[in-house]
Amino acid sequence: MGKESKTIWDRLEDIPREVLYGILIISFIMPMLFPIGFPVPISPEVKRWYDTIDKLPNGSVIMVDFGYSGGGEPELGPMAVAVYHHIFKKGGIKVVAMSTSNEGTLLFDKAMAELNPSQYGKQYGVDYIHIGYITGTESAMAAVGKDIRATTTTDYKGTPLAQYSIMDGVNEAKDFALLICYTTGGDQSEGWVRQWYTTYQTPYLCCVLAMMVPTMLPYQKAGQIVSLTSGAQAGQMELLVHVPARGIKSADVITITHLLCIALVVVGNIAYFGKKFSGGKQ
Amino acid sequence: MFVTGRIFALGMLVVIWVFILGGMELAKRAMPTFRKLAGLDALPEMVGRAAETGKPVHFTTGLGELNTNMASQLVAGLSVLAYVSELCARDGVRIVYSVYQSQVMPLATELMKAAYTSAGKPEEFDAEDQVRYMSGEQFAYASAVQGFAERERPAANIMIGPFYAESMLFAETFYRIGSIQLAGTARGYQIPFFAVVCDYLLIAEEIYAAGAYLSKDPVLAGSIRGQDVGKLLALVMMIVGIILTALGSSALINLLKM
Amino acid sequence: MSVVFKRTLPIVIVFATAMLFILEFFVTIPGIDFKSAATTVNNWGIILTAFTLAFGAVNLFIFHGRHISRRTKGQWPFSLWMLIVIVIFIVIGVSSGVSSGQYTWLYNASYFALSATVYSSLGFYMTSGIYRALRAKNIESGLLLIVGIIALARNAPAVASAFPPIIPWEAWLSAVPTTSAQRGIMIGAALGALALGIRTMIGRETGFLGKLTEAEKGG
Amino acid sequence: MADFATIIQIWLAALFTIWIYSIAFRDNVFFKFAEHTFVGAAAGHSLVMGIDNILRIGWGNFIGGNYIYIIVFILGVLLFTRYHSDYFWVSRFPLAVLVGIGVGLMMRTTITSEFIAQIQSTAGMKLLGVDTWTAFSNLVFIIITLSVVYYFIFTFPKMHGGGLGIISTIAKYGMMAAFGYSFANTVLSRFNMIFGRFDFIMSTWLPLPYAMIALPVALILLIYAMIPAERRPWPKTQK
Repeated sequence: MGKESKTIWDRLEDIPREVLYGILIISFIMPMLFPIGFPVPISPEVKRWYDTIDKLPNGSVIMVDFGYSGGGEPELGPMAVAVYHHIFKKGGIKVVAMSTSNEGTLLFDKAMAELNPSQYGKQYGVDYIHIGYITGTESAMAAVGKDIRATTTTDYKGTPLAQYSIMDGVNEAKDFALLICYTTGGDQSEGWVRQWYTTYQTPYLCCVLAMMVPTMLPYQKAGQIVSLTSGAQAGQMELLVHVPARGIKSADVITITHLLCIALVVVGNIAYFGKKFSGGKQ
Repeated sequence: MFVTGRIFALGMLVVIWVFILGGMELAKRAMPTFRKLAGLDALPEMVGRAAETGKPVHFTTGLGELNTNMASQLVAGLSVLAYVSELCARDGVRIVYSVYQSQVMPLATELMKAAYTSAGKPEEFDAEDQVRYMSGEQFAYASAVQGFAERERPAANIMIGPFYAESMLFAETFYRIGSIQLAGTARGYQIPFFAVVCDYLLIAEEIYAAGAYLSKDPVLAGSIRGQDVGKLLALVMMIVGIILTALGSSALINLLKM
Repeated sequence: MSVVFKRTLPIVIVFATAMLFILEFFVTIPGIDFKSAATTVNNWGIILTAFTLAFGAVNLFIFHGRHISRRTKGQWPFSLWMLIVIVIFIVIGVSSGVSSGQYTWLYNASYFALSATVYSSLGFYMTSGIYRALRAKNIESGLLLIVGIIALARNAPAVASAFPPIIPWEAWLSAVPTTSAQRGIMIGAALGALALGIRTMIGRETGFLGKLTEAEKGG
Repeated sequence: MADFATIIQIWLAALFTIWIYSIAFRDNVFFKFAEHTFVGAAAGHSLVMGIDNILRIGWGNFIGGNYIYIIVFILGVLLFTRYHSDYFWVSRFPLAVLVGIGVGLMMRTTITSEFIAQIQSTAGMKLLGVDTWTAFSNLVFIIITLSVVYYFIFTFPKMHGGGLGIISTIAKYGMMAAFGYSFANTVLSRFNMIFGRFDFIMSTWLPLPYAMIALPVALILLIYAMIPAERRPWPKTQK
């Protein structure tokens, strides 16, 4: 087949990737320059997550795993922040955090800077704490579940846990009313089901990258996860908590770029079938 | 003595243990027969196409190391490599294996050499050219493979093993240059990309079956036989449970909760 | 030393350690304190894993050290820079501590920005994959395409607001075909994982032993 | 106004972002530099976090009176014998402990969470006594789950012969639908990540002084770096 025999369908199918990437970049930038403010509907999983936290009795202690890596921060960070807003607004809940990802403590600092807990009068060591990154993923979950102090005696900054009032009477998985995990890794999201839900029946809220949701769905269906959300739903959580931030900001961009994808699929298939029916074999 | 709520699980664990060990013991006496795997059946055709066009076949086993829990996928990939090498040797097609793990190089060289020998053409095997160490870092490896694809435009691309984020990159690049592709991985997050882009697919556990079938290793084949019996048991339990639930009984569910 | 010591003993250790955790979970035997034994071994595991986190850096030093000493064309300056980056991280991380301002600065300036960008760059390849490969060639790929398009449309917040029926459609696709197929795969994979565990415990899966000598292979 | 250190940090992060994205178009020296920084940073960070754990948790336990931890430190050091050509086998002992923990923790719970709990949940699905739509959905669910499990039975070839092949076909349709759903979700994830980087560039970096000038300069340099050396107008290469 020489170049001259190229049909319009061939040309359409062979659009250079640089052109496709260029269109993609433009569809990212345009809505950022000219925000539209598309509405965002709330899905049932996010509502269920919100309600689970809302119904926690006063004085509950919850465990939060900052199990994501920097690569997933744009998606999971906004969700983590929005949920902390909710917890602190509601009040009366103590939040113990740990990390099964080695970037977790740094991302925790980032989230706290964005959140500013002092606006709710919350104090580190009294209302919330981070007991550090613990290696071993599932071993770490199992060890902390059995006995926190046998695993680590300090928080992430190296200060002894004994100096923090929040840790009084908090020793093992049974002391936690709820487990929340934000993660970019299947080892983490599935590990918590195995090491905490299966072993201690701790109610579990799980927030993963959207791409991981499908593989986690069977756990939710079997009741092992109370609510499974993706970080991409952070905008919905921000709306429920009334603290619009990064999550909601992405709604316009996500809409436009997804419409672009749908258009690409349609055009691609028109080219494919056009070629097929115009006797593409030549 | 036994922890309540975990009794059935312990029993099940013992039963599966027996299935797996039993499967291995039986496989030592007679290899189990395998069902057809559509992906494997496509291989002779893919190699044939490469022979017609005179272009090479590219093979990769993805990332993962031999001493981690990804080893079994890597081993499955290597078994397929040995088989494809034999097909290529027979049809006079050049096959190039892109290596990520330096520890795999001697093993792969040995396998491919044996394949060429059994096809009766040991002299046609050129290890330097056909077993290429690309890089031990994910994205450097990915860009090296991409570079190879664009330079040599292989007629066929076969990817079997533990794949990570580079899966989409490979699938897209080889699709663009017109290679016919077979892909298989047991890493759930990557299967969808392969399903979208590649012509033939080995889904999840199918790669282990392919590896065991081609390598004729009784430990692996017997283990798969044991797992199959486990799957049959799961099917029976689900069907009985559904019928009992429909009849208004939760006998099986209560048993499972024991 | 003998094959028994080098090859069999590690497998015995694997078996005994795994068995300790299995027994601790399933049975209680009066007089035997499985829990505290398991807790101790578990915490040992955490420290040992912490040691393994250095493997990546050591491997890079060995591999790229070779490039540097051989002055591999087009590669060795990059190799040298890579090792310098590792050293910078170690020096700042160990001297100031990982929760210090200096380390946070370093992390945010390099690793955080880089890893976030590297993984997002795949979005570009996906776009071109979508355009070129997502075709309704047969029933299978047609199904994939239809479900994919509905999910794509639902994931765009404004589409879901403008056309609300898509919300229950997508919810059904997620709750029924996706969950059920994933569950089928999960049950199979669970058996695969258990079989792998059993093979490891009885010494039929020896990848973790690293390279085997000829005598050891005979076993 | 941000302090000087923060400004440098933002500039570095922004340049790294642009350099990494350039690979989507063509390989070039800036990408190579950023990539090597990435690999080095990942290895360095992981090592540093390992040291943090050894000091904070291991050493903390040791000086807290848990003297048995000295054994762990010795075992930990022995892990590095894997790099020695004669004594590599010594590292097998500590590694065996790690493998044993992993296998034990996995096996004892996988049997429940990924096998029995999934069977239990499927077995409890109601086909009678619910509304028609739920019954239909449950039926579809059950058919797909059962047929996918069936699909992965390999060593009984007769189970897939003749008319029984329909079961595998159904399984494949179910899985393809699931993969379509997963694919769409992956697009969402990756685009969210791209949004994160673009947002950083546009709302954090570009408002800084000189950034608007630096952006086109960086892009021109990148395009230049993508041109193969022999075709560059300047500098002229010898070969």
